[in-house]
Amino acid sequence: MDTTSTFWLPGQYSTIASDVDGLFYFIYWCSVFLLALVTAAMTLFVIRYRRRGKVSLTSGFTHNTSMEIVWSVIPTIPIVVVFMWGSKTFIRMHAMPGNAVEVKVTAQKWFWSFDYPDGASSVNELVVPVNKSVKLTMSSQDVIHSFFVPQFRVKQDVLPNRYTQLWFQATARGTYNLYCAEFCGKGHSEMLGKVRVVSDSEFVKWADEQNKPPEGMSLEDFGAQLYKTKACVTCHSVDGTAGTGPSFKNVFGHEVLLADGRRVMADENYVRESILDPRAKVVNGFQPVMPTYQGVIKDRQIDAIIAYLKTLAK
Amino acid sequence: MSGKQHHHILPLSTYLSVGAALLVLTVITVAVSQYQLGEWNLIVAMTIATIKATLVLLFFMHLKYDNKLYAVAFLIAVTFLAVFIVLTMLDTMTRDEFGRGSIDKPVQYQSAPAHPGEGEEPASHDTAGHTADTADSSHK
Amino acid sequence: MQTAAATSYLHEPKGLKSWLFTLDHKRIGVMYLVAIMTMFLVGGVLALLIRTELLHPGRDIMGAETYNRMFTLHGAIMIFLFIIPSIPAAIGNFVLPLMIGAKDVAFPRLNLMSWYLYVFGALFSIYSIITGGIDTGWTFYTPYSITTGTSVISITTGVFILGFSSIFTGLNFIVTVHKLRAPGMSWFKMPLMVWGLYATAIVQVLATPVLGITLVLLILERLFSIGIFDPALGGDPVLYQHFFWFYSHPAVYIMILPGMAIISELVSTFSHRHIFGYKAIAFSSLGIAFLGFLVWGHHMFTSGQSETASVVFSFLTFFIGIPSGVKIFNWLATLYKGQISFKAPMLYTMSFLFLFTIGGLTGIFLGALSVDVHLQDTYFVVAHFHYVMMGGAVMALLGGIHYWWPKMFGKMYSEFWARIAAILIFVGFNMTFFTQFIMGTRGMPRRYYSYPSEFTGMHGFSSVGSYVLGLGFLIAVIYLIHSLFRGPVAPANPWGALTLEWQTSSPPPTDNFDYDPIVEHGPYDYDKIHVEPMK
Amino acid sequence: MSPHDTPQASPLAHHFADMEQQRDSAKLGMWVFLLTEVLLFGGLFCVYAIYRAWHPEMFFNAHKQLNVWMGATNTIVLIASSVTMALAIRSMQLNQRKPAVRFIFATLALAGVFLVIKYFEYAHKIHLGQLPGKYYTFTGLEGTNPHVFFTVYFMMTGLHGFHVLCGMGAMLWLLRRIRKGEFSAEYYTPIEMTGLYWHLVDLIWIFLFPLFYLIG
Ligand code: HEA
Ligand code: HEA
Ligand code: HEC
Ligand code: CUA
Ligand SMILES: [Cu+2]
Repeated sequence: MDTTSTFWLPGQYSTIASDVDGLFYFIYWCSVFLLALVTAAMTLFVIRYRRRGKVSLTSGFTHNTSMEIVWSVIPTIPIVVVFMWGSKTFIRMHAMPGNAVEVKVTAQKWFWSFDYPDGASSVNELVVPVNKSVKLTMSSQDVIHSFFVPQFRVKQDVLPNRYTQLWFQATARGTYNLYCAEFCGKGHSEMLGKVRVVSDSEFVKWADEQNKPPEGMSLEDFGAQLYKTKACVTCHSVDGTAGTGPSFKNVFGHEVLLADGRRVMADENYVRESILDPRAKVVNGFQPVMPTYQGVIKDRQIDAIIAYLKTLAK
Repeated sequence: MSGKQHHHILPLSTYLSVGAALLVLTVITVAVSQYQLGEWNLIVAMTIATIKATLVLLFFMHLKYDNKLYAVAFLIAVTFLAVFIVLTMLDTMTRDEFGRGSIDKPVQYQSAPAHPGEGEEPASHDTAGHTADTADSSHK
Repeated sequence: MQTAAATSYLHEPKGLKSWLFTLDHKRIGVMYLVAIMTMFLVGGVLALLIRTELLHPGRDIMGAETYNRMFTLHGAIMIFLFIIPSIPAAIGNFVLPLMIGAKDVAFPRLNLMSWYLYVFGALFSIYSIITGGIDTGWTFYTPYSITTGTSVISITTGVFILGFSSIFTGLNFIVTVHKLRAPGMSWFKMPLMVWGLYATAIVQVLATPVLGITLVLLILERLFSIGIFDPALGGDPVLYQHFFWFYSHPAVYIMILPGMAIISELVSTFSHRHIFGYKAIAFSSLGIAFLGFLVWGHHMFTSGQSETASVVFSFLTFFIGIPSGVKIFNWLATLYKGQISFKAPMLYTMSFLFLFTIGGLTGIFLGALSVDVHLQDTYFVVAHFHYVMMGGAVMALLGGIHYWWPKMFGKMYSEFWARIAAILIFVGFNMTFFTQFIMGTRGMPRRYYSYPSEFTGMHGFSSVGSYVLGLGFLIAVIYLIHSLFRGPVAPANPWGALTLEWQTSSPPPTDNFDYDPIVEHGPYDYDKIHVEPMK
Repeated sequence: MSPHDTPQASPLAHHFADMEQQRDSAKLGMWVFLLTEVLLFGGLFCVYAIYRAWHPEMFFNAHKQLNVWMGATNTIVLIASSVTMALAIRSMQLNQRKPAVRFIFATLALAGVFLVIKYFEYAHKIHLGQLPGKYYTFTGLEGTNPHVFFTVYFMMTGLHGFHVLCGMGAMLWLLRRIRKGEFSAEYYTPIEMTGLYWHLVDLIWIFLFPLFYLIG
């Protein structure tokens, strides 16, 4: 099925892949040639000049300057080619294209999250349009990770203290493996994701869907889905146990005691404010650590979350 | 293995005048540093320090009279130290200059956290909401 | 020649105490040999456990956390406790003074201290295993290493101590080579083994202190959060990588240069032929030692290092291929018109030539920027470094052990079993690691406890290969130990070699030579002098 | 010069041919050791260079917290101690044991003065909370990550101070051996080695002083 894959390398699905592979096979064939040369010479000599019986004085041919020069200089020629070729592609890999789909990548133990400019976001699944440059701006929440898609021949470490960038342009629709290639602890080998390359229209549709309930889904179900995909689940349970944040069970329509001693009614506006400006009203007994979702969660999605919270309140 | 050169005993005056030269250079370097000369502060201070170091090496440590091997060895060490610093700075000083977008700045941390132990939160980046789904166990 | 007489260094003086307080370089060498081989066994058993876990995706015999500890310890033990001290401290210690006709190394006390520091460092490392192991990978990258809950401090302290042990060996060798050569042993009459050890010693002395300060900074960072490498305090984790690789890249030449040094001896002795291009080989050792300091950034092409630096480091990296190639070609030319014998040491030499060429050439793949982006941190890298370390340095070590075994212990081992073991090791090695090249180029990342099922077949094959490898080593251990007790007595010069150590008895007397050695001919004058090897 | 000239049991070890070879070996060994010291400190110089280049204003502001006069005094103290050390060796070369002892004492005393001054500097810094990394609590400094300056400062001067202590230990050991009459104009290698070490300690300070106190 994978027509571009070879014995050594997986299929080529990005615009730079063929360039990388070209150099790979150039070095490969040079190496095969050199290895064959070395092995052949060795085998030939050890067989031809194997010891037969007693030893005797051997050849006094002990050095030859021109031979030394020849075998030092000749290999430098392919080496220079390899250096120039490799650097050229490398620079291409690092020169960011101007008109690219920009995605913010966040790595943490042990999953990837992707944020799109229009507010869509996803976890462990990067969805990108085919034949368009995609530029990733990446950072880590904890230790170093590394973004690696073999089929695209791209890899870049993701650092906790600054942004690193990477771009690629996928050349065919399909789903490709995404690995974490820098050791990051227990879940390192499970820090896998997918890159799903789709057509332009599918991409637009997908991004849209992230913001409104998919066809046929009720508002409540959409809220429940957002609860997971927007990571509310990290801090809020739905079964009444308090986590980093209060549980969502029996919040809506109930009175809430705030840290400053006020009591407020948890109505639509309160929930909305809690999401967009969490520090405005801090619940008693909790630290004000909830991030703001301003610009990340759209109005329509807040409606869905509210609808979902309603189902959790008795 | 070369002769009796180690019997070479320097006259008292040599040590005293080298010592005096070192003191004078110290005074000069302190004096110069009282003026703001921009770049030149660094250059002058390092030049004087290097001269002082050379005096110590040549006379106190006898490099001028001893086997040249020691001088060569010392120079090699300094060379490799220079290689280390220069090639490392080749990275640290040219990061993010090359074909990169502008957003790519180091995250600015507050000056050191005042409360030991508590300031460890990882840098918070531009927006929130990247913390999707902490998969305690939900990831395969 | 005299047989293993009571005057040999092995027998006189007697008693455990006489060994533990010995200042004799030969005894210290033997003590080192025992120590490093024990560590090799430990590291090798860990390797077999790793391979067993990787038989199938998912859990086979251990969980992810245990697996991470396994490969970290495997790497750390193999590098810091085995391969770095191996050839210089064990074999070098034994043969270097003999080869230059000296009675001992320049500072025998320092030499013994180096061994005790080694043991002390090893104890720290073992302590870290007992107190929960360590799961950072042998590279101890920050910030992982400052946040993980495992015993990072005790192992890094151990490695810090081992660093001093290594520095002392290097210092000792430099002075010994400069000052203690026998009359007539001019620089260009020294065996190439000595040149190789000398080049290695320079690297040890110049690079290891930087490892020391790096580890101190890392330990302080972990203990007190000093903010140099810790991103949470404005430190830079990539800076740590510079510090680490400034040592650890030159360190790979600490591993391979002595290996190449042994090969130079073996090629000449077993071809019974003057080494070809003596000066070229000698200077290429110095060349590799020097260039080795300029290329460390090739481990950081995808780390976020600046593009400018990456391009410069890539450029410099390729030049190491030239002096390495010079050695390979000169060894091949030595075989030409020789009289080649296929004794076990020669089998290891041929393994080395083949395997190191593969390992080195795959280093060129990794040095090429765009290709390394794809290959970095995949099994291709794992295969590369096992080809150079195991296929290069360890093969040379094994060759060296078999070559000097009669000199060290005065006994011959079974040539038949030695050849079987050498062949098994060669076959098993290629099965284990050649497969890993293919997995790597196809995208299998390293340090993975589990893996996508498409790799199951190749991982399984690799694991089976490692069992063959293990079997080869088992046989080697058995016949070598057997030879100590039952082996025939070795003559002074079983191989018909011309270097000085073969002129004294096997094993040598405590003062190395019963007479003041005088250098009358070059170490490789097989075109002028006739010495008949044993049998 | 033969080993028999020395009054005590011969200091010539069995594996050396003569005193000259032994002395040369010791000296070369010492120089090689000094190389490792250069690279050990070198790592910290590298840290200094990089962080200074990253945050020049911060380094400039922070360096003003150091007391130039204390630093300068210490520089002078160390230079003086280098002179006395060199003179101690010279006395021994001339076989003048008494002056040698006196010069070593002087060197020790100067090293002590150095450490006392360092102690007052440290105490002041600790008092103000100008400490490395997360222990940094001082608030009067502008610029990014001023705690890094103090990390580097304490690491480098601390390692240097540790070397001063080791040097003092070596001198005490020398004094003991001189007392026992082990040295003479023919054999004084340990004094010479300690001298080389001590000059290196001085040499490193010669760079530390301007880097921290004068230009930051
Ligand atoms: C004994 C140890 C040893 C040796 C000798 C080498 C030798 C070389 N290594 Fe290797 N290397 C390691 C041990 C070693 N390496 C280890 C342990 C790692 C991984 C560390 C980790 O991440 O855990 C590593 C990783 C590593 C990387 C980083 C990979 C990555 O993480 O992305 C690179 C990249 O450039 C590299 C390159 C080289 C090169 C160019 C050589 C050269 O010295 C090879 C020179 C030899 C030849 C080229 C062959 C013979 C020459 C000829 C036949 C002549 C003709 C050929 C030419 C002129 C090209 N090595
Ligand atoms: C010298 C270095 C060295 C050596 C010799 C080996 C030897 C072996 N290594 Fe090692 N390996 C490393 C250095 C080394 N390794 C390093 C540095 C890493 C990286 C760690 C990291 O990522 O942090 C690594 C990682 C590593 C991995 C990758 C783990 C991962 O990324 O997930 C694997 C997997 O297959 C592996 C396998 C093996 C095997 C099967 C052997 C076999 O060759 C072992 C065979 C040996 C034996 C079976 C022991 C037998 C010995 C005796 C019986 C004693 C002999 C005594 C006498 C002859 C007297 N190693
Ligand atoms: C980092 C943890 C964290 C995440 C992620 C998080 N929250 Fe919170 N949340 C908190 C904390 C802590 C509080 C209580 C303190 C406060 O009110 O700010 C809180 C309070 C709230 C409240 C008020 C609850 C009450 O009992 O009054 C609502 C509503 C809320 N969060 C909604 C959300 C939604 C919707 C999301 C996801 C889109 C989310 N939170 C994600 C930590 C988090
Ligand atoms: Cu994340 Cu590995
Ligand atoms: Cu390297």
